[in-house]
Amino acid sequence: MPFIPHTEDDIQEMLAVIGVDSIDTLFDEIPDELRCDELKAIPAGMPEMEVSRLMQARAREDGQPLCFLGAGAYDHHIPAAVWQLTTRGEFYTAYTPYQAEASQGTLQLLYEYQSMMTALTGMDVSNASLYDGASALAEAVLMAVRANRKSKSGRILMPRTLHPLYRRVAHSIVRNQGIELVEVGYDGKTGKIDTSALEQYAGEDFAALVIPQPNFFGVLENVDELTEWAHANGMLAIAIVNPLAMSILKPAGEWGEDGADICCGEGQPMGAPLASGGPYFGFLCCREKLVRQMPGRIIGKTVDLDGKPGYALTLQAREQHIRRSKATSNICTNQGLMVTAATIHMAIMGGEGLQHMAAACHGNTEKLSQALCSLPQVESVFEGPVFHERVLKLPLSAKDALKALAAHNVLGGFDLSDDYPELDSAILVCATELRGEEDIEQYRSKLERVIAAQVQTPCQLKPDW
Amino acid sequence: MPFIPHTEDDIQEMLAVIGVDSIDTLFDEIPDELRCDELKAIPAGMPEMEVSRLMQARAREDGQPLCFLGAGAYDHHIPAAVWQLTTRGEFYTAYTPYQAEASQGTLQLLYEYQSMMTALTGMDVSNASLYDGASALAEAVLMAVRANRKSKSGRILMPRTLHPLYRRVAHSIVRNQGIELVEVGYDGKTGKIDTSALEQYAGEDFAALVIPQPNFFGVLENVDELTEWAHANGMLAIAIVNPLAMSILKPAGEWGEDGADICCGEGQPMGAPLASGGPYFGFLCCREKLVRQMPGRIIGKTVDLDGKPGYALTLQAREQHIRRSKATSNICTNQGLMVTAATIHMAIMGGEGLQHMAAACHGNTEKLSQALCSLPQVESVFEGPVFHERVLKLPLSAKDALKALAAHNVLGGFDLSDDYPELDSAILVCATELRGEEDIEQYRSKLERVIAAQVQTPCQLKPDW
Amino acid sequence: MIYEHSRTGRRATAQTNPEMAELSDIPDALLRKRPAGLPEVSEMQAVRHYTRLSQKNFSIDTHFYPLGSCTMKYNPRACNSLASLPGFLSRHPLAPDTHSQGFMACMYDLQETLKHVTGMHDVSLSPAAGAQGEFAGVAMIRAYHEARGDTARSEILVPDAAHGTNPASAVMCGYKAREIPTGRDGDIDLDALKQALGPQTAGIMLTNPSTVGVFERRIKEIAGLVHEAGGLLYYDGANLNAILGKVRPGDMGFDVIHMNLHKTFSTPHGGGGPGAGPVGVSQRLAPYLPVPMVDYDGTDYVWLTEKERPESIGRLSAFAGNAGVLLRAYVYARLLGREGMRRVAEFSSLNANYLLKRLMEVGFDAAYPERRASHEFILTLKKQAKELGVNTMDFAKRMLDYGVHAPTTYFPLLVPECLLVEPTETEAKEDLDSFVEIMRTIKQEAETQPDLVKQAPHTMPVRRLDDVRAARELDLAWKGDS
Amino acid sequence: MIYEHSRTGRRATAQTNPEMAELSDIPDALLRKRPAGLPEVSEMQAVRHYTRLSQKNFSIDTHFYPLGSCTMKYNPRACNSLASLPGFLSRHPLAPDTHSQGFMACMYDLQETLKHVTGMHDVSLSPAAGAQGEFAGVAMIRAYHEARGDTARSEILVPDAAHGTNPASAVMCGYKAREIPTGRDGDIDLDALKQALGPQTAGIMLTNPSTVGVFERRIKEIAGLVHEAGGLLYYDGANLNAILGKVRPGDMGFDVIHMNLHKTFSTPHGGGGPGAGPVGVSQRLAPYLPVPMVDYDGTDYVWLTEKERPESIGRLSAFAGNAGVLLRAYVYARLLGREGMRRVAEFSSLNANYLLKRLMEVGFDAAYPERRASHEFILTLKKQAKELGVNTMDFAKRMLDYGVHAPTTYFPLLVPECLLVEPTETEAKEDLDSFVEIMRTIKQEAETQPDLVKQAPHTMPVRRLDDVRAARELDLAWKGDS
Ligand SMILES: Cc1ncc(COP(=O)(O)O)c(C=O)c1O
Ligand SMILES: Cc1ncc(COP(=O)(O)O)c(C=O)c1O
Repeated sequence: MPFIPHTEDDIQEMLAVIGVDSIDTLFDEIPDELRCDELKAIPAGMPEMEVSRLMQARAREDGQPLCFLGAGAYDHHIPAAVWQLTTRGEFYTAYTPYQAEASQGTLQLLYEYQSMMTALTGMDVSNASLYDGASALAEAVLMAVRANRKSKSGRILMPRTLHPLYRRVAHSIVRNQGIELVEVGYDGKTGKIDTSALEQYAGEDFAALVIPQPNFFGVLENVDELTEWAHANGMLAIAIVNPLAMSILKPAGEWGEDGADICCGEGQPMGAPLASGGPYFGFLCCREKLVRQMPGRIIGKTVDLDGKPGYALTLQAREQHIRRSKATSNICTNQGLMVTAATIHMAIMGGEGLQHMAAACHGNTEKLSQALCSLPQVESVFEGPVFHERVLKLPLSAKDALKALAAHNVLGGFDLSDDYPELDSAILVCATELRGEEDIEQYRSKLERVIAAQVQTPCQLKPDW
Repeated sequence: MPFIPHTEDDIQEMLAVIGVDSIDTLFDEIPDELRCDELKAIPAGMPEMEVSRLMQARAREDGQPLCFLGAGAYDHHIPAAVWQLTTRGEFYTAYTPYQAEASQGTLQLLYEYQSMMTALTGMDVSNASLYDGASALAEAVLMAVRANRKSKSGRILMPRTLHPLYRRVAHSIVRNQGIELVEVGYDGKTGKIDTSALEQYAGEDFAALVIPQPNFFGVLENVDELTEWAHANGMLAIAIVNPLAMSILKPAGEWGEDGADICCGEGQPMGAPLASGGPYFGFLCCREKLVRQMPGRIIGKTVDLDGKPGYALTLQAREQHIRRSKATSNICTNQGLMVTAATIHMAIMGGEGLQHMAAACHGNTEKLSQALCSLPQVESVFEGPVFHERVLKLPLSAKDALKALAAHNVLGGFDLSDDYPELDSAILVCATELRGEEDIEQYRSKLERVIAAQVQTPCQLKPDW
Repeated sequence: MIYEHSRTGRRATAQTNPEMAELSDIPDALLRKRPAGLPEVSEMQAVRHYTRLSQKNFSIDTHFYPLGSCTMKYNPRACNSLASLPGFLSRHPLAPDTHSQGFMACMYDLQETLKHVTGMHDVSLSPAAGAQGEFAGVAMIRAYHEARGDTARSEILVPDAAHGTNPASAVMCGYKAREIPTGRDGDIDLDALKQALGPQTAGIMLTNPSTVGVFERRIKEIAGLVHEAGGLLYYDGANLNAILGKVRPGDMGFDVIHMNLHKTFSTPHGGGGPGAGPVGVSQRLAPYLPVPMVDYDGTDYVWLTEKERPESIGRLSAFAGNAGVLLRAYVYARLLGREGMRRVAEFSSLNANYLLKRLMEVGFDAAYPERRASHEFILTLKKQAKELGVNTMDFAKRMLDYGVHAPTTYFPLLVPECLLVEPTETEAKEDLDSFVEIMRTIKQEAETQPDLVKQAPHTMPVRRLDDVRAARELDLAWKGDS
Repeated sequence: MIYEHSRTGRRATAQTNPEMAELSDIPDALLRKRPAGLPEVSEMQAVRHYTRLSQKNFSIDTHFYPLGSCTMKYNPRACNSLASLPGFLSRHPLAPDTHSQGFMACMYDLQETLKHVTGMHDVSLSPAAGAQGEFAGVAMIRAYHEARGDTARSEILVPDAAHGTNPASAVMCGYKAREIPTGRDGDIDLDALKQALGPQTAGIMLTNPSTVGVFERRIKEIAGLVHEAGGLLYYDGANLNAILGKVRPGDMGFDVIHMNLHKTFSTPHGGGGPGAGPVGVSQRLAPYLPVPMVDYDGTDYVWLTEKERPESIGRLSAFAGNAGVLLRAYVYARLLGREGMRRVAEFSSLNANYLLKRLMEVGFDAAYPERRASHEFILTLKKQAKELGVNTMDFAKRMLDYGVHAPTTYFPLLVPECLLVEPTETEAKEDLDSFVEIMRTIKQEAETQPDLVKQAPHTMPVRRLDDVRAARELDLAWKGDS
């Protein structure tokens, strides 16, 4: 019996101790009419060997296309040591460190994580993770509404330069509490938040302004001005940032005069493989004075009976298991293992290593953009500096181009036409540090063929790997 | 500087303590004319990211053909837990347990390994590994020559039913000590050791007879008779066995009246991936009275100062680091990590699990043999039972057939024509538990095409994966 | 602390090129002025530090871990290696369907398996954990009422024994959470329930077996009452392990359910997560399921998103939830198959009932002695706390010295001095017996040398920690040597 | 003991089908009568048992491990993952060349790198460890003399400081091993060497830097003398780490060399192995190299076997040696590159010389105080043993309590009460400093409370073990509960 260690003798002895004569009797408090028969629709068990075969075949089926797709999930190098350590049983199979004395490994690691995240973002405190970047944004919004005592409206300014999926997630999560996300447009030339659009809300009651850096178009926002503007108008500034970018860009805690109040984002670039979208982790940092409004686990350093330093869950009175319906959030299980990987990732890369990685992404994306823009009628849509993504306009529909590229086993980027119809035939491309010159040249030449072929024949839809 | 933690400050402080002003000065005892310049022919360093890319490309290049090749290395299922545990740093990066108190993990595991190997082979004692099956055979031969005090000849009877590569290795290793390996032929009908050929040596001075089970042809030898014959003629019986087969076959320790004296073999089927031939490990077991002639590390159970059980290297007076030129062998570093994997493998599979695996190999090979023999002019060469390999005769040259199959991405077996010219056009095939009915059908149909095509066109040589 | 190994200028990894690419096109005002204060250590120092740190943890792979309500059972290693196959790890979440059929097939199969094993009509895999599943479930209840124009319903009922996430999730969905007391026999107080039900009732959140470790026997009656009042029933699947393949929430009358795959489907707990909290619904709630979901059109697997499912409560994560966790659960489901699932319930119940009986024999008090245990049970150490001054926390800490992780303490809140014990089906009888011995020993110690227990643990990397100081003198991040 | 978790009928893994295939065609007489006495445990029990067992080890990943002569440095984790790529793990050793070009390219490149870094003419990768490399090397020396008809040569010279494998390997090749004393300055006693040389001399085996941790300064002179006498020079590459990229054995005049890739090229030691011991030779020995080797014909990589190399000493393992170890070494070589290799020598020497100096400052005696240390050095605790009755073994055991693995003790044999200390280049200055502190502390303890040291260790899973009993009352395998 897979994973069940009971021998026939064990079973008999145990039943005798309990005083019943069959295992089934243990279910005798369950009304008979509720009991189900064998669930024929569920397949029979298979040994590991056969499941391996199945999964290997399926994993192979998806190929390993050359990826220039970013849009919130980035293909980065992860040092081999990261996951060899992260999957050690002691990390992998422990749970939330409720018994601090028997969980100092996880606790200290989380404290180190909090230290690294505050260093990276320039904020005072960090929690120990939320589910992902998008839900972290939703939690940041809820937190801002609670924290901004001067604001009563439950309204938030949410720029369209923010990831469309993030905006949808935030909406799904906060709308039930009657919170309204008011969209702010972008400047068609620069791809940044449209400051005149913003200005129309000056003086109105909003709990916060959300400021992405870089924004969804890859473009760098004028974060100092935006933060100042939010503060001047009685709003909190919620930064939503790429943590890798933070290694080279001005940290959220230093934006404007006083810095952002809350900083959140997607942790995936720090050691999480693409893996179909998860598990990743959301991070959330804030000013010390807001810490009691922060959702999620927080680890504090303290001392034991002998005065020796140790680590423990702290400020638990914010959490659902203590505060129940008055908790700052319902989150319980978080993304601990991903944070374990991220912490080890940051430690191995080092601050300088992350800077190099970030700079390489920036450089490669510029090279990619130049290479593609050398093709006829391909051009960059927004002017000004980006981090590691760029919006390019194509001479054919984005959908057709991306399909045709996929048939050549190249993931060419993100189709912007659904979320930004005004940008029709534009795609968002990304070249991380992993996409070298050869890869870029491959993309360029494939796109050249696709553009050349477009008028002649409809594109081939099946992949060719 | 990859892997070198020194900062510029560290270096300066250290040089100051030493009292030199450059690192180069530390090499000042080396005659100047010997110092070399930059070794231009060696490539410059590459970051992990780039080496990964290179290695991934190379690994992909070799494809993953469908493997019916055995001949000493077998494609078995390995439980996922085995290598996840084996590569834990504490096993992976420790060395020979010279400081027993700080190495109880490795030591106890090795003691468990010795226990499992003696259980499997029916012998009294086991060492903690040798390099591989072939060199273990050479060590067994040397050991037999030392141990058989009645024999002076330094001669060993070595059947041709033994793996030809093993015979070559044994020869390379023992010949320098003037030991002679005398070959004994096989019965063309049964594929077993030719007992009449053997009989001609009855009464002569040989230190030992080597008895393979199964033999290289997959065939099961009459081990009881052979062991009896060896003992009756004053020879030791050296068993060389497949450890997986031992889970279902009569163990070497029970062959004949008194059992084999020495039992060795290749440990690869116990948890080692094919991996181009290594690292695997050789095992060596023997009767207790021969233990002082045994080469290699041996772990003993003992007690500590408080009488608590513990484990330590023992009988070290046999070894090179104590006995130097009088040691039983020169072996020092052995194959510890492979034995770690094997021990965990055996523990997870369990005795019954190994039996099931062994029986599945047997069954699949019989199915394969039937499927292939259903093709015209394909036939099994030897009668009688096998473990998990069989010799089949083909209607075209073995070389051509295997090449053509490889072009279809099937490794069809081992070409016997070089080592056994008398078996021209015969191949040795193997289907482990991993080769299911679909795989067998693929082989059959590919071979059918190959046979059909043979007269028309020369076979295509490039693989088609 | 990793920072203690850090030195300026140390750069002993082989990860990146020694030269850094240009950033000159980015205006200075947008760049960092000082490097972020991250550690600069050698790769070996990092490996050594985190390897040693890991050794300070208790975990399933090292210790018996009977943490009630959390289902700390063996996490098969095959799930990890198969979910980590390069093809799966490198798949971009927005990859086109042509490059996703293998992954989507797994997701589709998993949806189907979860549907069948819970008896629900439809399943969405996207919630990232149980609590997010709860949120999704309650949001669907809300969407359902709203779609019917029934907007007056403002309350979600939760038993006082419920997990804290239940009321917290209700509130996140804009509801008031109203508590229903638990009866003395562990079942819900039916009269109180009847009184609480009304036109303001949006629904009720129940766990069955409940968090007090017994099966709610009158579940059908409860379902009838709630439905009659116009409310819906939410099933908190945290305890699904107890009944997997034996009874199905759908058959009990639940309208919506979440499953904690990190419990019942044995994906690793990872020191706090990630988990996965798929939701299943009855037919009438199906339109509201969170997106994305996977469908099969007879030839290909396809995504169902906001477009195809306009009534959906929407999206809870940017992509498709914790995909890697879902893959692990899928592998587990295939390894077990239908027989294996049923055995999970059978042997987790066998272990719990046996352990409870043995612990009662050595003198511990069950909170509900007259009831069958489900896959877990509650002891109350009220007597020991009163008579010996040794409380549940002391017992828990002392257990660590004996090499077992403590059961859940002080939850559920209604049972004083409680220990919620969940041995799970993957523990062997001899390990349960040794736990009984440990409990017996600690009890003896509490009687003869109470301070030994009250000062415990004695053998951990640290002694008992000062939680009050942790909360009062907040130290939440390393600020450099001070 | 894993056997203590075993129960008849327990079968809690998901590895195999519950039904067993038929064996009815195999005669009974050839079958096992009783099942082999292997453990029957649950998968979780195995995982838990071996996880916990592993935690009882010191290792590089957890502790400073300055085991002299063994080069216990950081083993980059990338080497493990890249050598474990599915394509490499699943390649059958007898796969045709069409399915082997990727693997063979790595082997070829590695041969080339090793040739260049040692200054030899040709390299064969096949020996499985240093000792097998020695065997191959001496066998080649023998083959060379035999090919010239020079069959009277019967002796191999080895310094008294040589590693035990050197004389043992000579004997395995049918030679007598004759010892040459080491001079007081650590270099070989040249007069003794001259006396020993003669027509019976087949060759000499040297390590340089030698096992006493110093560079043999008159190596050119020695090479001249040996060659003049008609002998060849063998280089034991165990200490190559000290000179990598700085001096090359080929340039010193050596005819044949082995390299311990598990030392200098940082493949893991695995609790005792596997290693790899490639051999390099000068042109005149090239024909005798063990097979197989890899060649490149301009388009494809091809194997060189007995057929192409008829004068080869033959084959030392059934296939191509420890391929997986060779792949790891290859990855390491690519990560380091030529600059990195040179840095290995530089920083391992810097660490050794610094540590020696610091230890001398706190009162320890160097065996060769007037010499530069190479990458390792020898302390002699003669004084402590005599004056305090605390010997090297006691110091070594006490170090374990302080969380460092002991250096090599009592080797080389010629230095009384010796500790052979090899810090390696991957340790940071602060870790060397803390080792000095530990040594200073133990010395103080030895002076003030010698029993504390003599009874050490005190904090390990076991106290000092009874080695005599281990050898006398042999217990080499579990025989069931007794
Ligand atoms: C009864 C119960 N409900 C809900 C939850 C919340 O699930 P999660 O932690 O996955 O969010 C838990 C988890 O501990 C639980 O035990
Ligand atoms: C100086 C010296 N020579 C030879 C060897 C033997 O090498 P191996 O253990 O790889 O067989 C060693 C290994 O410890 C050594 O230190």
